[in-house]
Amino acid sequence: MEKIEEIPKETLLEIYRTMHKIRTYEETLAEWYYKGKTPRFDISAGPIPGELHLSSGQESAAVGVCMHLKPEDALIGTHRAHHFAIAKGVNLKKMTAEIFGKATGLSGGKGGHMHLFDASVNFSCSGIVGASFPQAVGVGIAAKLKGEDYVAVAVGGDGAANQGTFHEALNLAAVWKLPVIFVIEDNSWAISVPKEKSTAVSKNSERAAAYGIPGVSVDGMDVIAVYEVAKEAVERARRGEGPSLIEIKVYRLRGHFEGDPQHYRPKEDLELAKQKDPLLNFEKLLLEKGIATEEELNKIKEENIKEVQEAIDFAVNSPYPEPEEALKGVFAGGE
Amino acid sequence: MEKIEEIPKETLLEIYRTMHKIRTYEETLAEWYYKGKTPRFDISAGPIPGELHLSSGQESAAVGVCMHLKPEDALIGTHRAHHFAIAKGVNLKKMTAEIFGKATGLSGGKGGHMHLFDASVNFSCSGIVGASFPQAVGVGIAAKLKGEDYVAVAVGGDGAANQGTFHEALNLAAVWKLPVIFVIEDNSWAISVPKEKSTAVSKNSERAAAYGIPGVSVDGMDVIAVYEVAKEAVERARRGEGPSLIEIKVYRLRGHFEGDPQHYRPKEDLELAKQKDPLLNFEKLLLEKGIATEEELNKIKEENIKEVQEAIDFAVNSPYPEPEEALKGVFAGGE
Amino acid sequence: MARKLPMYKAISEAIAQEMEKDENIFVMGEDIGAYGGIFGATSGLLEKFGPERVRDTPICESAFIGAALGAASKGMRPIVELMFIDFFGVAMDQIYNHIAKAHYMSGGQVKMPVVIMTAMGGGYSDAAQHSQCLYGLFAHVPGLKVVIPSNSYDAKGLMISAIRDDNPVMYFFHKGLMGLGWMPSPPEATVEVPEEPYTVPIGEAKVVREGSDVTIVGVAKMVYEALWAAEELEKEGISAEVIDLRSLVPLDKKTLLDSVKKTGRLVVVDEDYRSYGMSGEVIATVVENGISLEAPPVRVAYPDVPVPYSRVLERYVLPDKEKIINAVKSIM
Amino acid sequence: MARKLPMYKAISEAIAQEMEKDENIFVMGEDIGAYGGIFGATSGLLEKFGPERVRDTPICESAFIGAALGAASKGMRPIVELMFIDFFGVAMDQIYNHIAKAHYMSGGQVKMPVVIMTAMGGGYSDAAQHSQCLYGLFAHVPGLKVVIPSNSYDAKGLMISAIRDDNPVMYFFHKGLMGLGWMPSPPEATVEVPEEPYTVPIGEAKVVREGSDVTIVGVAKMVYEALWAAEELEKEGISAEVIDLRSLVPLDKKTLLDSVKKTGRLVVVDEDYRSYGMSGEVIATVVENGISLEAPPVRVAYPDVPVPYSRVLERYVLPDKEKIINAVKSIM
Ligand SMILES: Cc1ncc(C[n+]2csc(CCOP(=O)(O)OP(=O)(O)O)c2C)c(N)n1
Ligand SMILES: Cc1ncc(C[n+]2csc(CCOP(=O)(O)OP(=O)(O)O)c2C)c(N)n1
Ligand SMILES: [Mg+2]
Ligand SMILES: [Mg+2]
Repeated sequence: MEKIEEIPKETLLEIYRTMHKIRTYEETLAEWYYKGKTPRFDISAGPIPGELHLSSGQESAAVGVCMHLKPEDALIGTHRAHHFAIAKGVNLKKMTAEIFGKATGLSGGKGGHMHLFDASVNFSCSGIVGASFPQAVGVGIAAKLKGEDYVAVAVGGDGAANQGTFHEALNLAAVWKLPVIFVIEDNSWAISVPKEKSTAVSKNSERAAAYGIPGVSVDGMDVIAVYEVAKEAVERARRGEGPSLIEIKVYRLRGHFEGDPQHYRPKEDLELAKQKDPLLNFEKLLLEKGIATEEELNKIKEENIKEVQEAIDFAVNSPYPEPEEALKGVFAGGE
Repeated sequence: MEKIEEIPKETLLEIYRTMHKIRTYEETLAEWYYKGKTPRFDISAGPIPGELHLSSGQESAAVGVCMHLKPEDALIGTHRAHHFAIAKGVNLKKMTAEIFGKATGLSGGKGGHMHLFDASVNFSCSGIVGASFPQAVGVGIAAKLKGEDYVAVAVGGDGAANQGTFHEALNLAAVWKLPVIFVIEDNSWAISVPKEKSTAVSKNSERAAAYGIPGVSVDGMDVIAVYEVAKEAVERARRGEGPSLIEIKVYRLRGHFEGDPQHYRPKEDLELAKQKDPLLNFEKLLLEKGIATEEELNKIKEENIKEVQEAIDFAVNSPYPEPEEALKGVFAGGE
Repeated sequence: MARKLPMYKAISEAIAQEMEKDENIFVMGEDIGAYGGIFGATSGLLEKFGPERVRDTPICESAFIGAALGAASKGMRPIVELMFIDFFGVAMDQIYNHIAKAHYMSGGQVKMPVVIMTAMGGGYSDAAQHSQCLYGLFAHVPGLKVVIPSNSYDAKGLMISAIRDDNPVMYFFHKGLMGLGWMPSPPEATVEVPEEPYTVPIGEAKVVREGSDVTIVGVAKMVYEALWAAEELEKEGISAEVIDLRSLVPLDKKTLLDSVKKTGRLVVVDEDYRSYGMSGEVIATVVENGISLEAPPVRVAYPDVPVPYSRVLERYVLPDKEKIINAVKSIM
Repeated sequence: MARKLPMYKAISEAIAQEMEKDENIFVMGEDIGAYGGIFGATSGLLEKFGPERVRDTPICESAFIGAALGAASKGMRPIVELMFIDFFGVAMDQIYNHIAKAHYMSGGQVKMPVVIMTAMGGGYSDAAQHSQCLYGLFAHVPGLKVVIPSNSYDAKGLMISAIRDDNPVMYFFHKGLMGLGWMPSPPEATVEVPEEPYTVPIGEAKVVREGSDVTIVGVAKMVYEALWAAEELEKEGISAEVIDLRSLVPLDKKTLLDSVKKTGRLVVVDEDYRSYGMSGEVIATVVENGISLEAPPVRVAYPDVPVPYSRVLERYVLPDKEKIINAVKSIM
């Protein structure tokens, strides 16, 4: 494994930039989510209605992985997918407009926060736990049949690793030696159910043996470690050597969704999460190692704040779709 | 592991008797199946219409496992389940009548060969690959909640081990430490698809590690080895120590179903199967070791032939159900 | 009995009361323990009955719904929660090929007293995979009873009936009727609920408003849209009868037919997809029974499109009072 | 073009011809390679196109159907076989929540040219989990086209249309029409099939027999039962028109309505379960369009019971010529 010193500064700052952008985005979105929902929380009210699953605390997983991806590579996320979307290069303005339900959104407001699609960078996600795994296998088939070197990344939570699709997809990808990277983002919780009560092994990477493929568990506190592990898996896939499984241990800084009272969650667990903040950790590292100065990081922060604000402004100022749009577009090429 | 010498003769003869009974039953049934289907094979014709999946060559799996089961223990089989049914003690006459579609059948002719139910010995099976695994978990829950020491056995083929339900059920049984024995009956084929093209590991027992439970692969040529392995798993389950996974390597002596042209199957593979006949093997062993005499075995054979013939006669001579029965019994206690 | 309960509490009370009486009842599902169910339908149960009988599951709907079958085959009476009906597709085989058919296929040897309870319905921008109703699918396949309460009284009574039934019952609750603080719910759904256990029979529809000019049929939230429409129509001199089907299987044909015989006009309101579902079945049931209508029947149904996210889009496609009023007027 | 082909060969020929022209087409499923498909629908493909494009899968329907989505998102045009429609419950989520909705949810960014072909139908004692039709379920959820050929000509033409369609198409074939040597099939289903590729448009029903007294509507095998009934009825002076819907989504309302307008009577024949399905939809479609009937419409449908195994039981519940004749006479 490369040491941090061997990674170009440019790359390290890019990692920092994206992690910070994600955090800024999520915390800003949270503020907007609660507009119209206070004093009484009403899930249907405000500029962002419906469920909202934010990724704060889990940035390292998305950035560590996506740094190795090209636009042709596909990434299929989960219900909690903003961090992967941003790291994959999804257009932030259109994504935000989508989350605000606007005509200028990625899907013109039809998809929403759990169904972000950006075909230009081969990003998609969905609200069904475990659905990403088989879909990524299909991208792998396409790569193989077309003789292309793109790869597919399927993301799932620790909860998703107990779904049948996990097993089926890993087996299929292994049997067919497809360029797929299965990423389990382990934040210890599936809503209120802790991993140790749902999962018969302590590390999902141990499950890779059931498919004869490499499996690694990596500490998401250390984005560089994630970066290195993902690099290996992506390169392996590109070389045509088949799938890998990566479990990334992260901590969920917020509720499962916004509005989650988290009664089920021990206070210490939330405290722990705050101590395990991969963004702060990386920031500290960059400064301590003298890789970046405070000024450099501040500049990045300001740029991120601006970019996020522009995305929000774009969304807020965009028109809603015409209501009749709802009836259109079920089938391609026809009405 | 016990040696064959340490197993009471009575038990060994019981094993032999059941294995031979199964073989006799299956081969007799095959004859009946083709009545009305020659010269032109017509799946809908004859006294036994529909699909018929026979288990010849796989007797050791059923007998080795079921020798340890009590009537209260549940066994949930697959589409290929006659051997397990017989070994579990399902009423042979009623079972045969069911397969002949008669009113005296286990389900009055409503179930058929793929849906044999005998509640008195907690036997059931179904035509959906992989469906047994979750169902056995539920029996395990009942045992736990009721504080009973019965266990559940779920059977699946090598093909079934790639279904999502396999993964979900093993994980759930492991997390809840339930008295369930998962049996993979590996006959190397899922219809025409060979195991090595469908399964990313050579032995499904390796998959036990993904659930932190014991996993063993055992050679079905050796029914005593199966018996020993199953004993351990059943005892473990009864002691409340949780689930196990057993893979039993057997050979399919016949087609996937009757009428299967087996074009896909290399001749050598069928030859190999004939050499790997667990019944002949056990018979030879009993004689060689002087455990039983030819006369003793012949007597058992004759008794089996008679019992099977009686079951067939019972079925053949039974009436068909009244047609209107078809409309009854969808709901309990109602119409 | 001046005690009003929101639907989510009525449901959990029904379960608790039955669990107290019958040790064979237990509950499984995702987040039904400490969380109390995402929509509160199991609130308080973990505290009362402990983690053996109130079991939080991993995310593996096939496994825990399939497990309900195994447990039922051993005399247990499992209640499982499928968090959103939208997720049925990962577990449907165990539901419709096994739980629904085991009684029949076994020639009556096996009983399947399984309650599958599940949240349905949209209206709060949860988009295409978290807003569907889909009850039509379950009513189509044999062996499942299908119930859908519209208020807390029926919710408790139908839950107790479902638990006591020896057959599998799909119990749908509409998220927008549960009376949760954080999800809009019409106050009418929160009604008086007796403390003691009682049953509402499965298979009995209810005339929730009498009228003479047109029969409006619906379930769940659509019952209120129909009632509100009826009130407006009343002002214009149109007298609408409103029927809450409450059960789709068995369907209470008598109540339905009697009403349409009387009114001569039929509007079916359906938050499930329009085609090949409930709305068609209700209309076909009426006409095949030879009831002569004074005007063609009308469906006010969710159109055959996935549920869009944006509020303006979703509102446009959801059936509501206005659409019902227009439908009624179109056939007067 | 005096060449008659059985349906199974018509299907595999359609696939082969399209695969020759378009490298993006490939086939996945269980036993579709060396075996050629349990019902022959992929016979000869492995030999022609090799194991990369004709992929035998492990038993993991969620995975390989979900994989079809991923492949389609990259410009491939996958054809997947779900061996029996009865197994849909293990893979339904990928079908209806993802493949069916991706185009809409993505605002049109993603196209899903996926063909899911599957065997349906009973009549040969394959019992409750291998004999169902279930097309009603797929017609109910938005985003899937649903086609059901009744003869080899339509089978080829509809398969080519399905492959070329940029949308997901559920392609149902009835086992009892395939013309397999080992499965009874009416000879009428094996008709002349042009060698060259051609299309039968999705969404067009066909009047397969003209008549003036009653319209009998069906799909697949029921088309023949209807035709045979019509012949008998003719002898008794009753002139029946028979419509083969061929597509359930989109439904060809015009052909249906025109016919019933003319005949004034409607009998719907349905091998799928009776309630909440196709038969109800057809009836509702007719009456909501204000067509006045001279007698109530009648359904001759598979009753709401699981498919029993025993031949005598199954025959009793399957719709057939006799039942259709009785139904028609009951409304003359
Ligand atoms: C098939 C399915 N089952 C259940 C749900 C409800 N659900 C949404 S997120 C979630 C928890 C997911 O946990 P995990 O996979 O660990 O992801 P995390 O939320 O922790 O990121 C559940 C149960 C769903 N969306 N889909
Ligand atoms: C969910 C499902 N998929 C596919 C089938 C069709 N099918 C029946 S048996 C079978 C092969 C099963 O192979 P295996 O599990 O190894 O059992 P075996 O037949 O070898 O005993 C298949 C694919 C089915 N019945 N159910
Ligand atoms: Mg998690
Ligand atoms: Mg096998």
